[in-house]
Amino acid sequence: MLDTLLPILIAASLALAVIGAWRRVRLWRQGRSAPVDLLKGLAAMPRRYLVDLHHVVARDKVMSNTHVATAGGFVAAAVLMVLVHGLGLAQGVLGWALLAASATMFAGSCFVARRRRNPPARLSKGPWMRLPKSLMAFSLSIFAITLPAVGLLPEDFGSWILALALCTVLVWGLGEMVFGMTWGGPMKHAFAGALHLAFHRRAERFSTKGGEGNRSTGLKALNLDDRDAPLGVETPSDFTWNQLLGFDACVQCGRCEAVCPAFAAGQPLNPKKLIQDMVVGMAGGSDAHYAGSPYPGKPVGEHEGSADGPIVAREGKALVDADTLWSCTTCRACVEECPMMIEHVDAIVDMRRFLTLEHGNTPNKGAEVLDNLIATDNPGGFDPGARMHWAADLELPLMRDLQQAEVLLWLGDGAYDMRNQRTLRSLVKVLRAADVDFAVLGDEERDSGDVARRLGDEATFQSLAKRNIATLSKYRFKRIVTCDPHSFHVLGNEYGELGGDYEVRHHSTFIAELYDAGRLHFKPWKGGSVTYHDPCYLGRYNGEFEAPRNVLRALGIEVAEMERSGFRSRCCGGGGGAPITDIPGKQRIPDMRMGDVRETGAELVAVGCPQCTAMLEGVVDASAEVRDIAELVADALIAAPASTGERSQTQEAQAAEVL
Amino acid sequence: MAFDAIFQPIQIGNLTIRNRVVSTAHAEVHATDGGMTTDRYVKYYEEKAKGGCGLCICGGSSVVSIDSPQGWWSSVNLSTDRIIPHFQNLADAVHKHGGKIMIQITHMGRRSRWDGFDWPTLVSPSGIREPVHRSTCKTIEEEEIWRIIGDFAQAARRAKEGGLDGVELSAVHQHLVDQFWSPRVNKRTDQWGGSFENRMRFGMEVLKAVRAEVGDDFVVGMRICGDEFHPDGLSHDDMKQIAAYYDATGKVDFFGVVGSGCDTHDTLANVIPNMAYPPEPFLHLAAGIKEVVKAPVIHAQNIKDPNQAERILEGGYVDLVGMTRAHIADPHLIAKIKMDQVDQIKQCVGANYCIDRQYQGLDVLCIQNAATSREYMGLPHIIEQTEGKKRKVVVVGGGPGGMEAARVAAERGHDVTLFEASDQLGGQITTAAKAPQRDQIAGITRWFQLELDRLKVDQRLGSRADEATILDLRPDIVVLATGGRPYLEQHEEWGYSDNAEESLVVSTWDILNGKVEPGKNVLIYDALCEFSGMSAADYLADKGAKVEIVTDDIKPGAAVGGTTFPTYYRSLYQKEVIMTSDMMLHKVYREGDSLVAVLENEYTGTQEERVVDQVVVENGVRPDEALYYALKDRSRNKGQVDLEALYAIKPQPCLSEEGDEPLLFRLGDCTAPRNTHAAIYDALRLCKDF
Amino acid sequence: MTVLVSVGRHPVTGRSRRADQDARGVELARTLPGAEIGLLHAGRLDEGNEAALRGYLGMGFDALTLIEQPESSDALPALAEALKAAPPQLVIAGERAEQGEGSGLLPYLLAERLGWPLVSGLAAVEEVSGGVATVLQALPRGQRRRLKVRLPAIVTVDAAAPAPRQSAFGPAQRGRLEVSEAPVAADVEMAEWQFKPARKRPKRLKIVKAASARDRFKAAAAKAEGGGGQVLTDVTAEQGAAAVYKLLKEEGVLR
Amino acid sequence: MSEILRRDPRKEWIARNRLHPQHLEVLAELGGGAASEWVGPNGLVRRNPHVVGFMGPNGLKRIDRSGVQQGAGGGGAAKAATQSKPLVEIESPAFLVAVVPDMAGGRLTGHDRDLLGLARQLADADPAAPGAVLAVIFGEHKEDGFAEAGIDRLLHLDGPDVEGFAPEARLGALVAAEEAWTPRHWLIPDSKLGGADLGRRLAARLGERPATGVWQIEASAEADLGWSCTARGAAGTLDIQRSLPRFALALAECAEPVSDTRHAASELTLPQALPAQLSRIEDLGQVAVDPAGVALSEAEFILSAGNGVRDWDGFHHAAEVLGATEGASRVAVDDGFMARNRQVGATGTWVTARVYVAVGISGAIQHLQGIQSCDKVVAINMDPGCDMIKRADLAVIGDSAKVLEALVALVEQAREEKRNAA
Repeated sequence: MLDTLLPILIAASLALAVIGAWRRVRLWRQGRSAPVDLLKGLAAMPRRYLVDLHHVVARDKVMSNTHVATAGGFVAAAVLMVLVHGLGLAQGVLGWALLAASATMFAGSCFVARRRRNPPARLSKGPWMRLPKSLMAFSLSIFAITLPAVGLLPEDFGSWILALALCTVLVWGLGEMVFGMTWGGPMKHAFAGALHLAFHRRAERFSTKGGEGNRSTGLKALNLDDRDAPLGVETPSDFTWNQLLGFDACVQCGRCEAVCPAFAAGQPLNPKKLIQDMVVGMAGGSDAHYAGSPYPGKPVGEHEGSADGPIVAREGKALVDADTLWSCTTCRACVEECPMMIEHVDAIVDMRRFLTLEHGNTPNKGAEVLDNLIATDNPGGFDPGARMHWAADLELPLMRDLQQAEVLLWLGDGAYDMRNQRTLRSLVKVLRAADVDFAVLGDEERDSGDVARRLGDEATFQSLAKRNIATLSKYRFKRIVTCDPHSFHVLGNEYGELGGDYEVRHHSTFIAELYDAGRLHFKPWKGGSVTYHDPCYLGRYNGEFEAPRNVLRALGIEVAEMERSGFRSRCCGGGGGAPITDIPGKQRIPDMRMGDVRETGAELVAVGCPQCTAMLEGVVDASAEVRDIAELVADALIAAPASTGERSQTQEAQAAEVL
Repeated sequence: MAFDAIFQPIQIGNLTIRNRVVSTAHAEVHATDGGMTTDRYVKYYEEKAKGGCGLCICGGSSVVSIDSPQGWWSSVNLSTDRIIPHFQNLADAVHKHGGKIMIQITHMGRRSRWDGFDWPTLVSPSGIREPVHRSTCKTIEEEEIWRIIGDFAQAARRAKEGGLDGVELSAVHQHLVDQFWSPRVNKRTDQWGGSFENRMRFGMEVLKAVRAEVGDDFVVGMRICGDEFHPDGLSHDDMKQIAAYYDATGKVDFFGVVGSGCDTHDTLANVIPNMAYPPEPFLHLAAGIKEVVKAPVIHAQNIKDPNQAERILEGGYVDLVGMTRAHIADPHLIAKIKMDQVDQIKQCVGANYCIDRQYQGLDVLCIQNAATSREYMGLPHIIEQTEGKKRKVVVVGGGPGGMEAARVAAERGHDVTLFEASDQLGGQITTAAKAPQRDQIAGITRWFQLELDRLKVDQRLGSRADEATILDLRPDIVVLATGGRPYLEQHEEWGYSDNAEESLVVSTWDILNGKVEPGKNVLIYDALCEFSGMSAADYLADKGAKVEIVTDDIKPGAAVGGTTFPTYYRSLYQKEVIMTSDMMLHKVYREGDSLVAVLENEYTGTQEERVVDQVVVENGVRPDEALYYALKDRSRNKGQVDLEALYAIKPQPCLSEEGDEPLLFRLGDCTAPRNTHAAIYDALRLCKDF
Repeated sequence: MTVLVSVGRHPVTGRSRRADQDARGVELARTLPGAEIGLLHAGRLDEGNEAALRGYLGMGFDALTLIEQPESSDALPALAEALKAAPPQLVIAGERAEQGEGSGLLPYLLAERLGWPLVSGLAAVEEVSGGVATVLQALPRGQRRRLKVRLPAIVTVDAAAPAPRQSAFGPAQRGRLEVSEAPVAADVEMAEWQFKPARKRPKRLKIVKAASARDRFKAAAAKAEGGGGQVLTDVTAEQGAAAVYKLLKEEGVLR
Repeated sequence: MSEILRRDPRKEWIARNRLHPQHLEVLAELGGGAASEWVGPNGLVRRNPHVVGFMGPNGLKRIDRSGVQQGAGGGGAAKAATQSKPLVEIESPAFLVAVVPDMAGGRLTGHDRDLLGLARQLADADPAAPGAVLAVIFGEHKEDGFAEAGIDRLLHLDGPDVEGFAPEARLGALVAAEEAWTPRHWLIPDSKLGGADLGRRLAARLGERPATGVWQIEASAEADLGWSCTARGAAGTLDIQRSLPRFALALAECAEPVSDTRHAASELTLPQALPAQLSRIEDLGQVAVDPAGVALSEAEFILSAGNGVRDWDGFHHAAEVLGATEGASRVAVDDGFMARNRQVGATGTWVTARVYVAVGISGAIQHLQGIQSCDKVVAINMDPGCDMIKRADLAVIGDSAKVLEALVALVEQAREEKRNAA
């Protein structure tokens, strides 16, 4: 009986799966077109899955092995099942292989089950709770069904009742694993995920045989010249189809949730829920069935949307509230952590773009900052002619005068901020000590456009960027050095699309290079214990984790690392315009970060970003002093030993003070 | 961006000044060796530049000619090329920190003394005597005029060759240039006097000669008066005319404006307004000058606070503010603004200890900052944390010495407990601040209070420490700064008794602290002639008492400095306080409800009496030594201070010796009664190495 | 209702922008429920002006009526004609222009021509119903006065009115500038005036007019004293409070 | 009192003769009751230096050691010779300069006085044909210094029609004044207190183009009225030089206020009663605002706390009930009771309140400097001798907490009564 039933079942479920897949694809196809090389993507998919995805998954060894066993077992079992039971090719190794595959899968599903016994808060519940049972049902029933096929049990073992029972279990398993894969359900992730990897919007993130992928963190430009082109994302269908596909790939593992600083601070954002809401919107309906942690302070079930309905309502509720989108610090912790390599930040900025460019609804100080950027080219509304006031006594060489220099020192808007001026002065002191041929743009410099872009004001970003690019194109220089990772990121990763390609160095990288080249000499560190805070836009955005640590090491500092450091560093709360939009939460992100610092017992936290400095210094009753790497280096400078040649007198005569 | 106006750079001539804050010219009294700038001089200005000051104009009344003697105030001598290398040191030290430095150059004419150094014949347009220095002079001759004009040009050249950024021609304080300007002193009828143009001629020729010598790319400014406040002197309108006249030449790069003339004791006090004056009292004069000139205008005089400075600059009244005493009190003023530490700025209180020393030919020191002017000795403005072990330090006494000791020890990173018997910090400063016009001196305490709170010093107020409480804390170091108490028992005839009911005399402390009700008809006997007696007199008169203040010294308030006694005199005369000198208090006795004070003339022995209802005696302070002797034998160092180490600003040797018993030091009035600065200096030099 | 809008000038950089008060006027109009709002501008159309005017469109408008006028012409006749042709209930304008003479006369002249009442310096329009508008007028020192004005009326907007909403790029780009023509009246008088950048005028310090040197000196160095005030000693707290209360009442600072 | 000194040589002789039995008696008589010098019981000379000297014929204190001259009232203060300013009367003016002061709070404002100064410049330019300054004021007022402010003629229009915000009624009155006297100049403060509005209405009604934002005038032969003016335009960024028209709206500090002369300030009345007008604008009165939202430097009513405040909750409560903006002395800020941005004084915020209530503030000189331009200062303090009391228009000596509590009770009671009445 099984012989007849099984092929039918398998064929039916496969057929249903195909129909489901078509429906799913239709859902995705609601999105806007996107240029993707489908065949190349499909060809690259296995590698992306096995190498890149697993690279992320493997950060959790147990889960990684579990997934390898379960997923590997399943894929093998499914294929073999079709061969063995669907086409009746049970002879020889195939049957045994199927037994082994289903056994492996079963072993994996036991681990899945164990994980589901007391699941951490980040995991979604609901249908996901039945997944281990479904996995077991599938693997066990396949195993059992295959036993007769390889002859371990008699062909007609048991009664028809047993066979029927087995089939029921198998139907359940097949239903979940095959039908559910395309019709919705936990296993959807496998189907959508595979295609998502194949058609990912940032193919450059993945490694190829030729080498490592890059971090590809720059936002993609909007076409503003086309008056009909939509500005950002209003409805789920305004996303590109592969973005929608990406949302659909989410496994709801909640790793993003676990690392999201806004979520931890009790601000109304949960990246996982956001992705799920996009899925709800794509298919239409309410979020009532969502079974994970809600947005802090926002009960589940009150929001609903459809593919062509607004994501954020002008008034009242729609799919997502605006404050959810404005809570994001764009720190990319979620993206970095996502095993499915979903691009949360792109999506959030896409939606912010619509709110800013179409609704004119950037919250709190957002509108003021953007107006300032438009009118004065800096977010504070300061006189553009006052940009160099801080350096009146430094006699900085101007590009306008020199036309060329080895290094263009990009100052950033920190030039207007007394705290950051100390960092800048330190950096100048260091550059002079190392005899670096540098110059600044002076009053010709404008805000890089970072904040405007993160706040969704692509128009202001592009206006600033284009004018900066025009200015930069007047001069010749080898590289840009800046102490602002945000400028670094924008200049290095986002100006390219607009025609400005530059080699940009964060000052820590540059200082490390100078030190390695023997151009800087330090006296030994005498202070207390030091920790280092990785700025998101330096670390996760640009992969620079080592240079700052190398500089600190050169100073004789042994960094007492925080638990969350490096690529897992916790954001200071200062990115993405978050301090400007200032969405309230239960606590402040910088306070939490200072808590991390306190745990290390460090008396000093070294930073490399004006935003981080400002945020961390803003913590009341902080246990540690906040100092930029440039300041530490400037303090430690000593003249070169006599053998390396004399320092020129003029250097000494320049303002030595950091104030 | 806060303090935008302060931090807006400004162009003076070809020079860019990084901010709008200036340390204006004052006599530092630091140049020695015939007027050469010294290491001390250089370090004094280097500290200001390091602290962020935009422009320093050094060398108040630095002379260009040998008949204007520099020795009285150890000012800088620009009459010889020998000064040039010294200037190079000075310029480098300031430029290194991004600051700019100019020097004031002048010929003081009659405004000096003739009885010393080269015994010069002082010169003046019309040979009229100068009252403040009691100096006489000759009527200057044409040849001398041209010689001095040439000297100005040479002096400017020396400043330029020495790498300084500019010179300021002094045409203020009744120096030779404004002696020619002022009809009060210039009675000439030749081409150098009489008409406006004639009176202007000397200054104009100086300006032309200087400009011709140094060229256009060197800053030449002028410091002028805003209103001489003399009926026969230059009024504000006159000064506007003069400023516009010189400005029109285009040869002046900036004007510094000082409100008030200063050739009488009374007007002199205006020039450096003490704590009795309102903030920026003469700003309207500087603003008036600014209205009529194109060159930037600098104005100092009672601008001490960053908010005040910002308000003035923002208002557009002047282009740069002089915060000169403010920088003496805290050379890191600008740095602290930039570091967002405005509350940590040690703010000048206008005690004028600095300038009143200068007028006696003594080096400029700050009443509340012992590190100022002592940078060259290694006394720090910023106390570094110790790298040695953290100690338990107990300080007893919350007066200036105790507060400084506690502050410095806490900055070193030690665990500090401060005991103060009364319920507030300040010690005698608190008493001093009770007098009319003297409340600002409490600013000294105010800063210490903020700092001690910031440094989390354990302050035990209202708590009189005894031997046991101190030793219970198991201190490593005990610093006693317990001060003293009024010394009224010196002469039995005064009838002092510890029993307040019986005592015939009360102390100025009793009066100022409100312990004793003011009488209706009061005699104050002041043996010291310092602040306390004058303050008590002012206080009592303010409360409506009839007051006579008597001293055996040459005049009441004789020991109060030249810029401070006039404000007392204004107030006391206005309140009809009688000031009697040359009489000592012989005896006090009771007669009915009244008291009779018997006074004896110092020079004849003649006695006379006063019938009053209250006799207040100021006879100085007697150290409070009880606690010291109780602890002395329990201490490792037997309370002894190694004077050689102390005077050399070196650590006390006993600090590096091991032992169980605490170290014991005492400082301030509980050792021997001196003044606020002495107590703070004692504390700083002793505690900076804890 | 109609909002009159003009081209503003940023106080720091001098770049063209929405005029602050006009933009607040638009915001005020937008906050009124159910209001049908038209934007009206009379002036020259060039690139800089267009960008600034589009700033108003970005506040959520499809179109703006622009009566094209050469520079330095008197916009009054053109605006008056336009308003007469299709009279709105309420005309909202800023108090003063940020460029040109900036005399703030235009609304008054319009009101006079149209014979409408005018209320100046509004912080808010609280209600429009039954042909009457209830408005809050901004007074110096942050004070407010409530007024009722019969419609049609012209109101001007103070800087204390709510800040204008953000101008959104999308609608600003898409919105239409509906250019219309009107007779041009040259401003002859203004042609004779001389314009210079404003000279900085510091606020007056103390006026010391005393003729004698001593008095000038005293006036400068004296501390601020009123002198001759009433001092109540030995009074109960209630009596003291009553005296203070009386003064506060007299001065009208209690509300 | 006669200025001629009367002498009694006999008494002077007794006064000189210490041994005369009537010596002390005569001294007492001559010296106004106190002798400056006599012999004590122990034979030592006793001196009372406070009574040395007497008032001489020139009103100056005089000391005659010879004893020849003695006078009444030894050591007394010089005669308070407040010479009143000269009165200028313009009987038949060649023309009128009309000024419409704001009269905020019922008194001439500083701005009003500047305008009156400007008006005098226009009126007094030609001594041969002097003009008169006419001030038109509306509603009840508390001003008693019209004469000193330089006003020759005063038109005071009173009544319910012109009280509060009544631009239409006031405009009617001004038009009537124009018709009655046709002043050569109209000067109106270009101020938010009312002048800016009223002046524009008047000019628009009369169809004359005014100069606005005027801050300077100069005589000019070319101009119709003989004057040119400088006015601010383009949001204060331009200076416009133009001839002075008949109507001018002038800024504060357009001229120095009148200080040397007194004027008649004689009352005028309109020849005809004003016709009743149907107002299209109704004033519903001022509205309570949140004082915390008003900038300290702008605030009209400040309750400021110092060292002497102990009950901080009570203080904050009082500020809330009174509707006052909170200020503080430096000490109160240093001690952490108030925020730094609340600090009043030359080193904090310079305030301009109409009423400044200083609670427990002794009045450091920098604080007094910062409240210089406050109209009315009230001090509540324990120490009757402190400088703030000397500055205050009204001072209450006592426990500030109790006074504030009683004040709060009074205000609440009054509000309750008003509510019940309504």
